[in-house]
Amino acid sequence: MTDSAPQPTPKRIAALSDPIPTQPPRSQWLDVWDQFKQHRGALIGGITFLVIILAVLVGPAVWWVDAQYLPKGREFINLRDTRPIYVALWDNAAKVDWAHPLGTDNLGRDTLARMMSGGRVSIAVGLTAMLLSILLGTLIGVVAGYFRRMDGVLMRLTDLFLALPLLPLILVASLLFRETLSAIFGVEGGVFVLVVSLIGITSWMHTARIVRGDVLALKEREFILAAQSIGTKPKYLVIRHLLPNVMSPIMVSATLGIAVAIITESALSFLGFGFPPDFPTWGRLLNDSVDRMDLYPERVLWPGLAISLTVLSVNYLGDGLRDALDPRIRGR
Amino acid sequence: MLDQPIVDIRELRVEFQTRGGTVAGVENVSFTVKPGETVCIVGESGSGKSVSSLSLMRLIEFGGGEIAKGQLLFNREKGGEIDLAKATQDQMRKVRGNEIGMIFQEPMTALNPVFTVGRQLTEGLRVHRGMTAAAAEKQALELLREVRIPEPERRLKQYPHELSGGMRQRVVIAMAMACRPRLLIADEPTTALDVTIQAEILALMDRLKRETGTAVMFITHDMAVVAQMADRVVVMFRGNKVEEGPVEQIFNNPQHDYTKALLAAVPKLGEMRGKAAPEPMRLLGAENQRIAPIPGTDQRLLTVSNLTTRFPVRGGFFRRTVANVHAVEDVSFTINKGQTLSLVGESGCGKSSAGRSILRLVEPMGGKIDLDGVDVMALDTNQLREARRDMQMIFQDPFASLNPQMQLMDQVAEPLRNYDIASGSEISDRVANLFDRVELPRSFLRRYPHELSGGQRQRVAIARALALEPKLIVSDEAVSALDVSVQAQVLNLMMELQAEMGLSYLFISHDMAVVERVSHYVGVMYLGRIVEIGPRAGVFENPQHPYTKALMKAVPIADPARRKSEKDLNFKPIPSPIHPVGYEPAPSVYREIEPGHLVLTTDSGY
Amino acid sequence: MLTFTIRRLVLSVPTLLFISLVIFLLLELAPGDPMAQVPLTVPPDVKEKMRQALGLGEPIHIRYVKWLIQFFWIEPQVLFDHIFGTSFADGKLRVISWQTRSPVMDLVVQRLPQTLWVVGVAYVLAVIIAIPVGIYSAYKQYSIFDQFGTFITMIGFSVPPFFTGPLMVVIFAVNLHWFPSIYDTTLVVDDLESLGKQIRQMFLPVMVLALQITAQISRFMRASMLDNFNQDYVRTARAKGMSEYTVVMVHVLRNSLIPVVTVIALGIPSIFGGAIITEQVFAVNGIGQALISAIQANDLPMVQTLTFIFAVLIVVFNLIADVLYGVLDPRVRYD
Amino acid sequence: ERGKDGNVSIIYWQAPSILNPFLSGGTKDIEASSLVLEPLARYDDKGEMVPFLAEEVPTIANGGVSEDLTTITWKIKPGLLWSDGTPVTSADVKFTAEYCMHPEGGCAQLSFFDGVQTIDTPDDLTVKVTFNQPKPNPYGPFVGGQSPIIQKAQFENCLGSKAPECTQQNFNPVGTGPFKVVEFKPNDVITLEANTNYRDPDKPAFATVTFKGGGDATGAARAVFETGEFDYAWNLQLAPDVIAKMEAGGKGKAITGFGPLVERIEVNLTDPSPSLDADTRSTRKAPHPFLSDIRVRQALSMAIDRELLVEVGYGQAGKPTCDLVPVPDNYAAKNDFCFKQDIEGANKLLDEAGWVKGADGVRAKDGVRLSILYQTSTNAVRQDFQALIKDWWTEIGVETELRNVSASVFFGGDPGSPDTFQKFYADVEMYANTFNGTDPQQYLAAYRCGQEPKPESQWQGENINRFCDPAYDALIDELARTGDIAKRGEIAIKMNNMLTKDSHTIIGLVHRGRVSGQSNTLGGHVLNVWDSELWDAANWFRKQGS
Ligand SMILES: Nc1ncnc2c1ncn2[C@@H]1O[C@H](COP(=O)(O)OP(=O)(O)OP(=O)(O)O)[C@@H](O)[C@H]1O
Ligand SMILES: Nc1ncnc2c1ncn2[C@@H]1O[C@H](COP(=O)(O)OP(=O)(O)OP(=O)(O)O)[C@@H](O)[C@H]1O
Ligand SMILES: [Mg+2]
Ligand SMILES: [Mg+2]
Repeated sequence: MTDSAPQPTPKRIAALSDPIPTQPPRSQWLDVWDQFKQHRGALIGGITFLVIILAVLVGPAVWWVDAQYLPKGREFINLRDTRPIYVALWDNAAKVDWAHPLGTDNLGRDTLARMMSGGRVSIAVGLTAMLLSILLGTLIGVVAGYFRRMDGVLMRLTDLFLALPLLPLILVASLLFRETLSAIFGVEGGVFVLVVSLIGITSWMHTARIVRGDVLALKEREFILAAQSIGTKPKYLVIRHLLPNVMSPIMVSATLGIAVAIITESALSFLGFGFPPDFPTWGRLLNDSVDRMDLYPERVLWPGLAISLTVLSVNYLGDGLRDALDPRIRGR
Repeated sequence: MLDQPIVDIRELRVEFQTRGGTVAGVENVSFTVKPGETVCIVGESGSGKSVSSLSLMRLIEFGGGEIAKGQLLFNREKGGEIDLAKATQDQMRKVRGNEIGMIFQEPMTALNPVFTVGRQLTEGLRVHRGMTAAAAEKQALELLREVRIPEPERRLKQYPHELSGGMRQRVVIAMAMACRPRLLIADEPTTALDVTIQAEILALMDRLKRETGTAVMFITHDMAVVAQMADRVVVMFRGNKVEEGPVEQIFNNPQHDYTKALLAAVPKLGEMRGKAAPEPMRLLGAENQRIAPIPGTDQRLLTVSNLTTRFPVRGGFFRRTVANVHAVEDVSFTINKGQTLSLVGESGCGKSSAGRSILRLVEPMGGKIDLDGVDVMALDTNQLREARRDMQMIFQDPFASLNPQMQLMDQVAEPLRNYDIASGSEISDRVANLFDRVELPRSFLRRYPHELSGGQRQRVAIARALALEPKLIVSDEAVSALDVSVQAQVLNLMMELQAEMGLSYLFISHDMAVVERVSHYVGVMYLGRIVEIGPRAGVFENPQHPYTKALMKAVPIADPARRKSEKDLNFKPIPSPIHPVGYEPAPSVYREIEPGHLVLTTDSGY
Repeated sequence: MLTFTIRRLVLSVPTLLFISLVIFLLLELAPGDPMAQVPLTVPPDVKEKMRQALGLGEPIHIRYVKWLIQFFWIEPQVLFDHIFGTSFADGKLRVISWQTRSPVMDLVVQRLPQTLWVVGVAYVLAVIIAIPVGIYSAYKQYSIFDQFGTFITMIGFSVPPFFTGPLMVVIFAVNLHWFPSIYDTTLVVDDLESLGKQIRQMFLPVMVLALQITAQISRFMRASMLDNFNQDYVRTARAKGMSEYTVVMVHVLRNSLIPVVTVIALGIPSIFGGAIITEQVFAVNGIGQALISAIQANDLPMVQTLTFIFAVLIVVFNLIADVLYGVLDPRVRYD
Repeated sequence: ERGKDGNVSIIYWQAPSILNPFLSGGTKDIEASSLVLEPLARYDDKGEMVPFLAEEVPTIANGGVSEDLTTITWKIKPGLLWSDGTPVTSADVKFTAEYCMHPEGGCAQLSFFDGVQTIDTPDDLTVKVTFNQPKPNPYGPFVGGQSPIIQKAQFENCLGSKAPECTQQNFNPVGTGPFKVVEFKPNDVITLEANTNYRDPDKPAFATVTFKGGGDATGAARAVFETGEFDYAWNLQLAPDVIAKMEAGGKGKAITGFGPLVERIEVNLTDPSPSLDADTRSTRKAPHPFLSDIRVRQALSMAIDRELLVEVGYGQAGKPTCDLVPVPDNYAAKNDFCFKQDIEGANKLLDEAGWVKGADGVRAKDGVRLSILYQTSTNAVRQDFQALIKDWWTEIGVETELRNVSASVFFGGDPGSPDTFQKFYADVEMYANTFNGTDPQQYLAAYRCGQEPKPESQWQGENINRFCDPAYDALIDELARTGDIAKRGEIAIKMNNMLTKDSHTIIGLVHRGRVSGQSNTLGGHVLNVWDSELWDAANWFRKQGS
């Protein structure tokens, strides 16, 4: 209602006419986007994240070196432990090779290629685990908030999951499900499903709590009552009225969830649980290189930076989304 | 000296930087306030009333505003005139609270929830008067007495949430008056309050003003309050002052179109005297208005008997029900087809609960509800859903009762979809027709609620309720949150629909003037019971129950000639509706004064 | 309030029992065996005897009940004995760790100081830094300070400790020799010099942890302050002529701290739980490290007890956070 | 002079959790306790036996061992004192045996007391051990770091099921070694001080020892080589380039020694296919579909470049090997048939055997594809090996799937877990194994037919490959009967070859040495791979001028 130009209507005098919005109808998502654009950090974060995703998705098509390729014979000795080319800037004696811009690891595998295929896994894990955790969290939060009777039980369940230790859980789950899963999804697919589900089911609690709180508050809003009085069935009440209105905390949880999942997967790899050894992920690349950190700092730095940058950009994205989705802030 | 104004606002312009560019909250406003005078500033929502007052306090900066132009000359007690628009924040701190006091609209949120009343009261005294804690406390006590708060000693140690709305507003007033400011700014101090409390607060302010000689700048959109309080009136419209003058002149001889329209839109208590049936208001500028009484029929549509709704209060270790909130207690009434029954009463007396109980949105404990032959209480979930096609509800807050995330079209179409009444293009046709019906442009179909003004939203809500072509609409304070002018339009709309479609309304409101305008029958509620019910004329012209009488007395009338005086008011504090489990209240017994006009004889607590 | 607290406490007993059962079953199901660390040169039949000696021969429900009794009945007696010099627990079998054959609780008591020192100091430090930073960023929203603070806190969120940890070790311990790379638990702080040593050896892990925690709390603080700056009572306070300092540091702060304090309380269990990765990286012999090594050694009684204590802390501090909320916010009264 | 050199600090990245070697099989615990507890005799760095508490090592020659090999008689040095000042007597020795042999005690070193029938103590300084059958190698009990002597007075009430309750004793055993425990923080740090009652008045040179545990090998190496915070670091399983780089730090150097530890690939001779039911899978009921073909096994071995493996994984601390028993000389076959990688030969061999490459490059015969699941424990070097070997095997048309399992699961014998090395639900697996002391008899005897892990034995058993050859079993029995050292060597070499060269059941990869880190200022230490590394702690001293 920013415009104040009185609208001349034939029927009513100017003073009493309602101001009619002059702008074309716009969905509130456009508003959100407008506000989002204001947040420079979020914009940069969003773009960075997109670039990273593109790099790991499209990168291998451009940089078609096989991440698993091992040089043969004598070449092996020549090619292993190549430094990134930029090292040549300050160290003439350094072993560098334009064919391996980021160098190779101690077995001669191309670091750039490994970074890209590792990133694909890490980000895929982040995204899917986040989806799972959001799904679970929303479901449990909505049920707990909407159906009073379930509230106590579900909140205690949340306590339980908060208390469960992740590592033994991973061990148990891989004991129980690994063979079945790898029969269904293949070896790597099986581990992927396993890791993703575990991260997912151990990280939904936060979302659930927030969603529950919001649903409790929403339940008191009049439009829910109105929806009931126009005969909306509970199913649609939840889908049409509750869910869209808890989207903003969910979206924020989602961005944080990606970050948490990427870090958790990396931490698991770091502690030696997770994917098979020849299946690079950023966490594993980092973990495997910590030993040689002072010899080949780039092997720690690049995956470390990749993880941090991804998480950082996603966090900024979440920050901006929170501002953009909060009608109080957006209104300003 | 006396003629010299305390404040002289000259060509004030206040701007806000928003995403959509610079917005002027106030475009060009000038007026003065003289010592000992009450200047009322009126205008519709968003006209810049608050912005003007906040600029005067230089608080506007904290809200993102900026005084772009103009002078705010303030006559200081010592040291002559100062232009507040150019004063430093340091200087302002000495003025604020000390020389200018301010009262805000929302008593619920204006106090800091985590500090005691005493602490918040003494703060200003200690800063501005340099008092010791003990002295300030004594002074605070004195202030509380002045604003007539019962048991002031105890209040000092209480937290804001432990006080009722009226008491809180008194605390806010006491705080504003603490340092004996020369100017008191009151920004809609009574809008959020009940009539009875409003009357008391208005009387209190009037007395304080008289006793201390403080000048008052009183902001409101309620013309009745203006008539009650003002010496002079400033009318604002979309950021500009459009008219200014002594109160009688404004009411009797308004010059500007807007002022005229505004006054025409204000329902005045007593206006309907002698008219048999309600009729739409004559609004300025609306041509070819059909002003015809709406008689309705004598056919019964809804019969409610002995309706009782209680909310359990759980407590103790096992969270058993330890008490009940007796929200609705043995209430009976009937509504005829095409007629309106209004329920009036103070906040918390159970009006909404009664309305919701009829739709079984809250589950009543007992009683019978018969809607056109359907025993609503006996229905199961599915049947109830079917039955709700015949009764719909409109809610108070147009901002809260629409889903902010759905297009208007979908919101209005939702009931149609829910009951499979229409499908495909038929839906959009019907929705478009409904929009026509509530006089909304069809271009709004694809818009979202936040793009609309309050009145427009309320029309959407009405359209949604109409979609199912119900027989009964429960309107729970449907117009209370709207500006007077908008309120009048919505009221007229509702009445026109009633005339055309033969709708029945259960009209819930706390505004006596509005109720008088729209009702065929009126029920007065107090503490869960109807204490008096009957034809409008009977209840308004011949009130019998002491509570009804007190209520009538408290209502300010939009006519400066009919001001109320403080001694007319005598309200008792409302007793708690919470009773321990096992408490069985006596049944409601009524005395019939004239045909259909019943007065409660059971002790209602008043 | 009291009823509320007692009620929640009583309700938490079945919850905790259930949690303990779930943990027990989980660990029971987990693959792995306490014999994994015994060299391959020890023949299988000897290993089998060793397993029997650990009590692994007994059926699972008996072991669970035994653990319950030991944890809930005997260990409290030991504590009681320890405090009052009585001897109720004499000769009763306590929860014994398989790795060390000593009571788990003794190990916990031995480990706790390091964890409390490192994680606790990091936490306290983080809180002390985070709150002013949060206040100031909120007060000067979108200022350079706020932007910079946001950036730093985002870094704190985003850079995992398993990256910063080794990085710091290499930079500060290996290359610069400023700090030791290994935490010395035998150091007794009794004079200035040893205090200096203690500070030096705590510095890196505390830094890594504090960065993370500061990030979280200051974000919270900022958001909470921003929420409150928009409240009406702030305007009231200003209208009274209060100085900006009073407005921010008294009126707004007090309100903003309510949710933050509960968040801080909710984070306390993690102090006792230790920071697994940080302790691992910096070789701080704390609880977190005990947990991970117990997991690796399949020391079930130890893992069970540690995770359960952690669960208790989570449940208790959940409750404490709720109660705190009620205490700090006069509007909230539980009954 | 005792105590003149102040403090020495030792770091074991695996932290000791108990100081009673009988209750823990863990090397870390045994080594830590060897600072305090001593056996009657030890192996020295050359694998030869030297007396410690005993006056001399009993042999047939000096009459200490009976001609029929059924008794051995030890003489304790006179005048020995426990660190609490009481004298060491034969009763303590006898008690030690009782302690370990108690049926409920769960003694980890029980195998050292195999066959012990009675122990007599004719006098305070004489112990006579009688075996229930002739023992060609009677130096099991009371010899080496694993079976030291504990004090009777201290452990008297800790027999059997009471053993774990004696926390104080287990954490602070009274011993005869150069140091005694001041404080023991399990899994963390031990502080020790010189034993004032130690038999040599001039030793040890260090007054105190700080024995730190925990962290990882990298951190431990760094602390010795680069920061100089520690004097000695044990078992630095790190890649050679890492160690070399750290050594450049200049504070210390790596020392290596070669025991009988061999990193090998074990071939599963039975079928681990998940489609089989639990009773059949990986048991002798189902022979392996293609690994039972010796030519496939041989080809797998031929494709491996062991020298490269050594270079990538161990450097100075490893040598290529084809054998199961690489040392001591007397027992070592010293095969070299596998040293040269021969991909071509391997391909040819497989071609001859009828395994033909399919379109995907994987060989198959009669619908059986050469597709291998290759598992090992989680460990950086092993994962590098896996990657390399997978690559080589791909070149000979063998498809490989890699799996690494957390060591705590892999080496734990949990019959419920599918991932233990005993269960062997994989086609090949890689790990290292060794034997105690200098005699491989027991080690070789493990491959007896029927001793494989199987459901009936709760998957316990040492014949991991499910090897079964009556000729081999006969050799086992013969070895057990033979006393003559040269003869024993011959038999052992024959057995070694049956498992490696002749059948390629065990594919030796690397003979691994032990790498430890020693500060440049630490003197007097000789790395000993046959016993505890800290065996000579009494001789350690701080080098002057540093
Ligand atoms: N913080 C702000 N940012 C942007 N615009 C503002 C802000 N505050 C007020 N405005 C604009 O200033 C105009 C005047 O607002 P103001 O609050 O003075 O209205 P009002 O007359 O007090 O209305 P009400 O009766 O609803 O209180 C409005 O059009 C509003 O859009
Ligand atoms: N869901 C509920 N649970 C418990 N108590 C309730 C509930 N709804 C209403 N009440 C109580 O019932 C009484 C009547 O409430 P109701 O909302 O019907 O009053 P009202 O007349 O509509 O007031 P207002 O004018 O403020 O809307 C009040 O004391 C209120 O606190
Ligand atoms: Mg206003
Ligand atoms: Mg109401």
